Amino acid sequence: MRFIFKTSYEQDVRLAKHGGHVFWYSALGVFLALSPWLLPEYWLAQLTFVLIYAVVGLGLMLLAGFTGLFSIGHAAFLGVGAYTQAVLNNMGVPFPIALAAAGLLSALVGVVVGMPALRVKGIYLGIATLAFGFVVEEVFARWEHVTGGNAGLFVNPPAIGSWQIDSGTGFYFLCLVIAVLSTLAILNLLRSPTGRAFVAIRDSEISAQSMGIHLARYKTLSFALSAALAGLGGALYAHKIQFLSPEQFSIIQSIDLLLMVVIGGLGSVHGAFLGAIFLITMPQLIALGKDWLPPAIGEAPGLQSTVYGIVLVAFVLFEPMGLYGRWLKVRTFFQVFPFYRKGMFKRQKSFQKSDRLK
Amino acid sequence: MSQGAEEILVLSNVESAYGPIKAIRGVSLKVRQGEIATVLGSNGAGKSTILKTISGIIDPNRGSIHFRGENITAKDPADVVRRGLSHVPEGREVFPLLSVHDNLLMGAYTRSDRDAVARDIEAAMTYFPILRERERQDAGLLSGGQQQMLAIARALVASPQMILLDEPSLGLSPKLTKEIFEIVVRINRERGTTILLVEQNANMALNVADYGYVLENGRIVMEDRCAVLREKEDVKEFYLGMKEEGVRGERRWKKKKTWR
Amino acid sequence: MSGDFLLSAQDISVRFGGVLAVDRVSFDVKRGEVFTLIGPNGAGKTTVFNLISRIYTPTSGRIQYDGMDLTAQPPHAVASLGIARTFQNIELFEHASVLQNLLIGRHTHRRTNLLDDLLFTPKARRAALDDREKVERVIDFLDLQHHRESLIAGLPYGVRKVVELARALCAEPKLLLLDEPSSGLNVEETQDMAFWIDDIRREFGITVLMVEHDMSLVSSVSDRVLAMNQGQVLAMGTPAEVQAHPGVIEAYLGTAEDVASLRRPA
Amino acid sequence: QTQGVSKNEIMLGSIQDLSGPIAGFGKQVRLGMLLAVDEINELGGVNGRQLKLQVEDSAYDPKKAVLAAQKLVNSDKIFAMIGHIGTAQNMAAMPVQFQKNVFNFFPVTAARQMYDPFHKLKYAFAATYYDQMRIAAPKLAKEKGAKKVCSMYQDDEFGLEVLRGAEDGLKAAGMEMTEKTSYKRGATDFSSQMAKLQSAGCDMVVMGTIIRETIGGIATARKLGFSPTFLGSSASYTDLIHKLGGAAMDGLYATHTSQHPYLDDASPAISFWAKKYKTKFNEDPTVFSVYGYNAIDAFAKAAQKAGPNLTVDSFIKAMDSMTIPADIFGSPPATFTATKRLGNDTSRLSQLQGQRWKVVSDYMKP
Amino acid sequence: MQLVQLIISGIAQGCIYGLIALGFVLIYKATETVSFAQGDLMMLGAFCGLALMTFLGWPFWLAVLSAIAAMAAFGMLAERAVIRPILGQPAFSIVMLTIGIGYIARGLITMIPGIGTETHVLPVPYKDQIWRLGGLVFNVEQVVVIVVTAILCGALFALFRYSRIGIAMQAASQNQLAAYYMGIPVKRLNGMVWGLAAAVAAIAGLLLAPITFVHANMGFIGLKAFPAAVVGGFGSLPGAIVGGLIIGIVESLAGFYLPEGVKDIAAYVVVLVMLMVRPNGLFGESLRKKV
Ligand SMILES: Nc1ncnc2c1ncn2[C@@H]1O[C@H](COP(=O)(O)OP(=O)(O)OP(=O)(O)O)[C@@H](O)[C@H]1O
Ligand SMILES: Nc1ncnc2c1ncn2[C@@H]1O[C@H](COP(=O)(O)OP(=O)(O)OP(=O)(O)O)[C@@H](O)[C@H]1O
Ligand SMILES: [Mg+2]
Ligand SMILES: [Mg+2]
Repeated sequence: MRFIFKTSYEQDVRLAKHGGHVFWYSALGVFLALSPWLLPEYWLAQLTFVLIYAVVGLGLMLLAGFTGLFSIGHAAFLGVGAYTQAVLNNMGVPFPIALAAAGLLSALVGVVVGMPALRVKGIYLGIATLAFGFVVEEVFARWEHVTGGNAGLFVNPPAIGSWQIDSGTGFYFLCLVIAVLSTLAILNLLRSPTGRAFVAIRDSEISAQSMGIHLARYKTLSFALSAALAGLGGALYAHKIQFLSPEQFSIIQSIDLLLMVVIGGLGSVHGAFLGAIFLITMPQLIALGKDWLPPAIGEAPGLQSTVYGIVLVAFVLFEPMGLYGRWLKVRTFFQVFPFYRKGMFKRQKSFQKSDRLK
Repeated sequence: MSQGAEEILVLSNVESAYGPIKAIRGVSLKVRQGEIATVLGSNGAGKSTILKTISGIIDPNRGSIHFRGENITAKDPADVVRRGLSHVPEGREVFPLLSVHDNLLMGAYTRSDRDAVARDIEAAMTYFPILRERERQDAGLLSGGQQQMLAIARALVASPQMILLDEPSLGLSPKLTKEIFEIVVRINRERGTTILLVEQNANMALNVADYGYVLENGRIVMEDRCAVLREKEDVKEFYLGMKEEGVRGERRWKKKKTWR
Repeated sequence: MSGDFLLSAQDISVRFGGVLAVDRVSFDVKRGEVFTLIGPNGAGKTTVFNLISRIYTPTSGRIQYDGMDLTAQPPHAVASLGIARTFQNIELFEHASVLQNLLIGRHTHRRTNLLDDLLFTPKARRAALDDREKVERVIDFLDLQHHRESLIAGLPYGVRKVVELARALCAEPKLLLLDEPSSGLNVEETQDMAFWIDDIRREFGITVLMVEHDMSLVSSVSDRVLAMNQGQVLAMGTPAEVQAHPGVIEAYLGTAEDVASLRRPA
Repeated sequence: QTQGVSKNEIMLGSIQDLSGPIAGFGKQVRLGMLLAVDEINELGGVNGRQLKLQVEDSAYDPKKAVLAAQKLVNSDKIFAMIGHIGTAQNMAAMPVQFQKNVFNFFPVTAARQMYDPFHKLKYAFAATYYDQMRIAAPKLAKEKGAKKVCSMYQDDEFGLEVLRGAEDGLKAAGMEMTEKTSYKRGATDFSSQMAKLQSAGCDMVVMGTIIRETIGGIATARKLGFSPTFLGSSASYTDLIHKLGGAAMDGLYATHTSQHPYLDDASPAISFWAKKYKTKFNEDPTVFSVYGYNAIDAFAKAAQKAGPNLTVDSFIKAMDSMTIPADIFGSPPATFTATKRLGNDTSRLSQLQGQRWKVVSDYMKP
Repeated sequence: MQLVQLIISGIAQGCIYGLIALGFVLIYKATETVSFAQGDLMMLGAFCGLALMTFLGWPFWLAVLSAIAAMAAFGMLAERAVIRPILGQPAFSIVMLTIGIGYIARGLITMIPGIGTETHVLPVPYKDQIWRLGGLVFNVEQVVVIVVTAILCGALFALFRYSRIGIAMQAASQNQLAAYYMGIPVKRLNGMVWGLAAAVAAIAGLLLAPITFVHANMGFIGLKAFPAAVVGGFGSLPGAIVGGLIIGIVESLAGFYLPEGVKDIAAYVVVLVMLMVRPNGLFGESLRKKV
């Protein structure tokens, strides 16, 4: 059990609350920095994907987890970022500029989508974003001379001047840097007035308003930031996948993104990363597990979606706080060892209340 | 009050917790058929928790609850209501998007006799005429006090054996507060409904109730007939606000920085 | 407008469908006073608060605040003009801790921009520490030290009331609107509340507009009282005057028979 | 040491849609490939090496296809990707493969990109939709004396290829596309599309459609009393059309190369093969099973020819110098060179007659 | 004439959207969650009917009724197994659950060897029949959809407006805690709601099957029904039908008169426009919390 003696307000503002934090996050940092030499190529590629999705997840976490606005069309922002990056990059624009443009353009689109969000809530917002997602997908398909339409678009490796980042390792570090910076930005946000305003809006709009929070402005801002992160993620995604086609940014992708933050644990920054790990490794785990099943089941078509569904349902049932919730329990177990009691995390009965009035 | 009356509600050694936080610790209390009992206690003492545990909203970790001789420990709330135990919760809890009438109808959900229900709804509206005026309005749009009236009326139409009242006077005007207690007493006398009352207005509560319990930090520290409790110095000081000037003046300066 | 008045409502009315919730009500609140609204349930008191905090727009009439037309302001601007409020039914941020709630209360005083926040520049750090200090002062004032880190969802009703008051105080308002500050509090706590309101007015110089049903609290802290009934003004004056007003007794206080009349034969 | 080739094994990979919208086809391709793999392995493999096939599921999602390709290429270390289904999925997976010198062999899609920007690792077998329509559309139009040729196509790359092929073919024959209308994949209502074509007075409609849309479109037209000549691509050359659409589908033309393997086919070879398949998997084979079977078969032939020292280069050398002979399913002979990577660009026409596909033309030359 | 014919087919298609939207609205009204599994339940219903009619050879009516009953039972069972344990958690968890259930339903159906990956025809007696009236063509399959949709909508409307159980369902969705206090058997009602929703889905599936065939992915049409529900005002049963009709007709006309591609996104454009103009839809009530 750890007791922290606080002696100044400064401590509450710091990101690392105690030595343990410093130690473990440094260890993680070292591992990540050495991964290219520790992990086989295949797993490094997966790790890169995880980082990319984590960036997108951070954005969605900000929107859904902290501001309480659920977007079922988030793949659209991912797509805007990806296509912007691809088009600019293929035109020879240096990578950092293209990346910034991808983030900015997505943010701009986010603002546009944020508009209806100012007036609608809950399910209406969900459907608005869903509809928006479909429209954007259609634009990708129709705007052929820019996006290549349904034929798709190849993406050249990222380059700054004549320096091409085409090795897996180089690109991995690129993603790592961006993921770390995004995480820091989100953490900073959460310990400052902007982030608190988001949380306020999530919990009670009327009350937030009476605290002087401009609902429209902050909701739009949340959309913009979230979209910007999705755009950055999209830009990296474009390079990683090297080929873009409109159906990659369909409702399925949007739902995957949503699942990612929910399974990761809504309302926690860790959740974005854990969710990304889940999203990327799950299909691989299913593919691996297939070999242990009798062929009649293991080789049956539809297995993947069945297992995926079962895992999802199991998560919601047994771990509504997501992977992060599970992690907290495990951590507590070790921290208070041997005093962990079974009822410690026992769920009290809880009761649903109308979301329509907020 | 008849001394040997049958005990309708018996809590023995009940302990409830919210996660790791224990809210009540080993509470035992009895309510006799036809009496009004009250639980006093300061903020956070666990009064509401006792009522919630009785009606099954939270499950106790330990102890048992018997209502009319049957064990209702950790039963489904709907089941408890069906046995004739109604609960007027703290904080109104109306159905915001249903009309006032439908709210009352839901109060009588456990009853199947349509005509009797209609009659009781009429009667409830006579207690609170404003409800008749707003019969078709969404309950969520009523003023705070009006919602409180609705919440009480809703429990009345259930025509229960026993009512748990959690701060019924919350947000009501002085006049209505008095009326509410009159109604409570009337119901108790006329219908013989047993009542367990939790109320911040201790003066009122001790006046209308027969028997009282004093709860502190989740434990019952005192219990007696209300007539006796009213005269105790502690009760006078802490719950009825009858203190000497000196004590009050001191309280003002008791705050000191507890730096963590 | 006279400079003494911080707030003045002129002939405000608001209608919801068939209900005339507020009907041509006028009143002025002087700087530094405690002004109380009383009235039976459904009289329109909370609606007056909602008009001031711009949740509703009056059907007719104007509200002047500090020399400007409040009705022309958007809802979110009200707070930055120095008006903070509490709610009758408690509207806290349920999934946040007390400390976070109070920090959100400081929103109108934010000095950093988005970039500062994202990068957590030294300026943002200073602002954060500064806010924290102000918040701690309120915590000390209202004795909330023990609940600093608790989640709102687990607090008893009475503590929540105090937290809501604290949140409003964190905004360092000029005008504080309190909707039934003592409901759900026991006698002792109500007395605390009375002292607090007194201090808020005296020490912080905040003007208080309050809705309250507990007459002991009303008479001990208010300078003036306005009684409403069915949306209209019934009486106005000192607490004693209003309490003696027959209309008020009739509609609101009830006859003065002793509660002991309810006492049951032993 | 070449990736995927060991002393007694050749590691092959494939990505199929096993849980997405065309899981039916994906499954059939897979079974066709398995049949071929087993046959070859039973006969001693390829130069003494057994074939090993690893199949992954893409659920028809390009992102999953990339993940699957990464697994196959970098983790399972395959020598070649065979019969990968879906255009976008192939496009997304190919860069991953080519980085590691892994072939994209006989993908199950008739898109031009499967061979078009040349890459030494690309080998495609199927006449493209574009070519199918470029040749068949004008030919059928002339034959039927159609004045107004129109098109209904799926709003994606597949549908557009059909449309483009038909348009270019018509133009070359001095004709023009009168009217065209599209729908989105998964659409179920084609009434406004058919109304549009009907009011334009079309007497032949080129269908850039797959299965349900082909049936839905034609059924809608029939109900509206609109009966032009319908021409589909090899995407609508499947037994499902008549199984699901019934008699209303009779008269539909479609282009194709391999024939549908009916169990009671007139050709004893096909019938024998079909029965063998059915015995093994307890399912009727379809033309997709044939695609899978042929892909493995062709690979084995080339690998055999490449000799015991199987490397990327030796395989290319073998492929580029051999002719894959015509097979029992009526596929034409295929040849490849160092620059030509499409085995054959001709197709033939079948028509639905009495709820069964009948070949009605030989391989067509423009 | 052309226009009338187009409107007729628009109405028919709109009724299909409306029918599925009814399922969404039903669930929403009674539990305040959005069921993403509705389309997949529909698919299951259709497969169920198919199994009874084709594989077991039951007569049409018997098969239809049994399929509906079976799906209702399935809905209750699913509620019991996966939704009830987390009853009371934020609505969003349940939305996620429905997505999971959708995946499982689709996956399991696909896993049935030889059947799951195929497309099937549901042999209804009125298959491919048409009525001609003047120059207009009425598709009997579609007429059946229109009639059943109207009846179902009326019945559900009456349930929620007049019956005690219907009101209790809404009560439980607005304030579950209070519903418990009133003695409303929230859990049982919840089970009934999901059973009812599954039955409605089954009806939709069976009606739709002759038009779209039966296959594992037929549920995706549900995505078009969301806009229908929103345009009508989520939470309003007549709104679902009207919303469906609007979208059906707009699509039909857009497909004929407007450039290519518009038809496919017409539904979404309509919904976006609607959200700009009337954020709560045509019949949705504008709600604000009173403080
Ligand atoms: N949902 C909850 N989660 C965690 N703790 C809770 C929760 N509800 C109540 N508690 C804790 O349980 C204790 C008892 O609360 P309870 O609401 O029963 O008090 P009360 O006596 O009714 O107070 P009040 O007079 O304010 O209504 C309190 O200390 C409170 O902090
Ligand atoms: N948004 C609204 N829509 C319809 N009616 C409303 C609305 N807001 C308030 N009312 C009505 O206006 C009247 C005044 O309500 P208000 O909340 O101001 O009362 P109040 O004086 O605060 O009463 P209480 O002491 O019970 O809180 C009530 O009858 C209420 O039903
Ligand atoms: Mg309480
Ligand atoms: Mg009020």
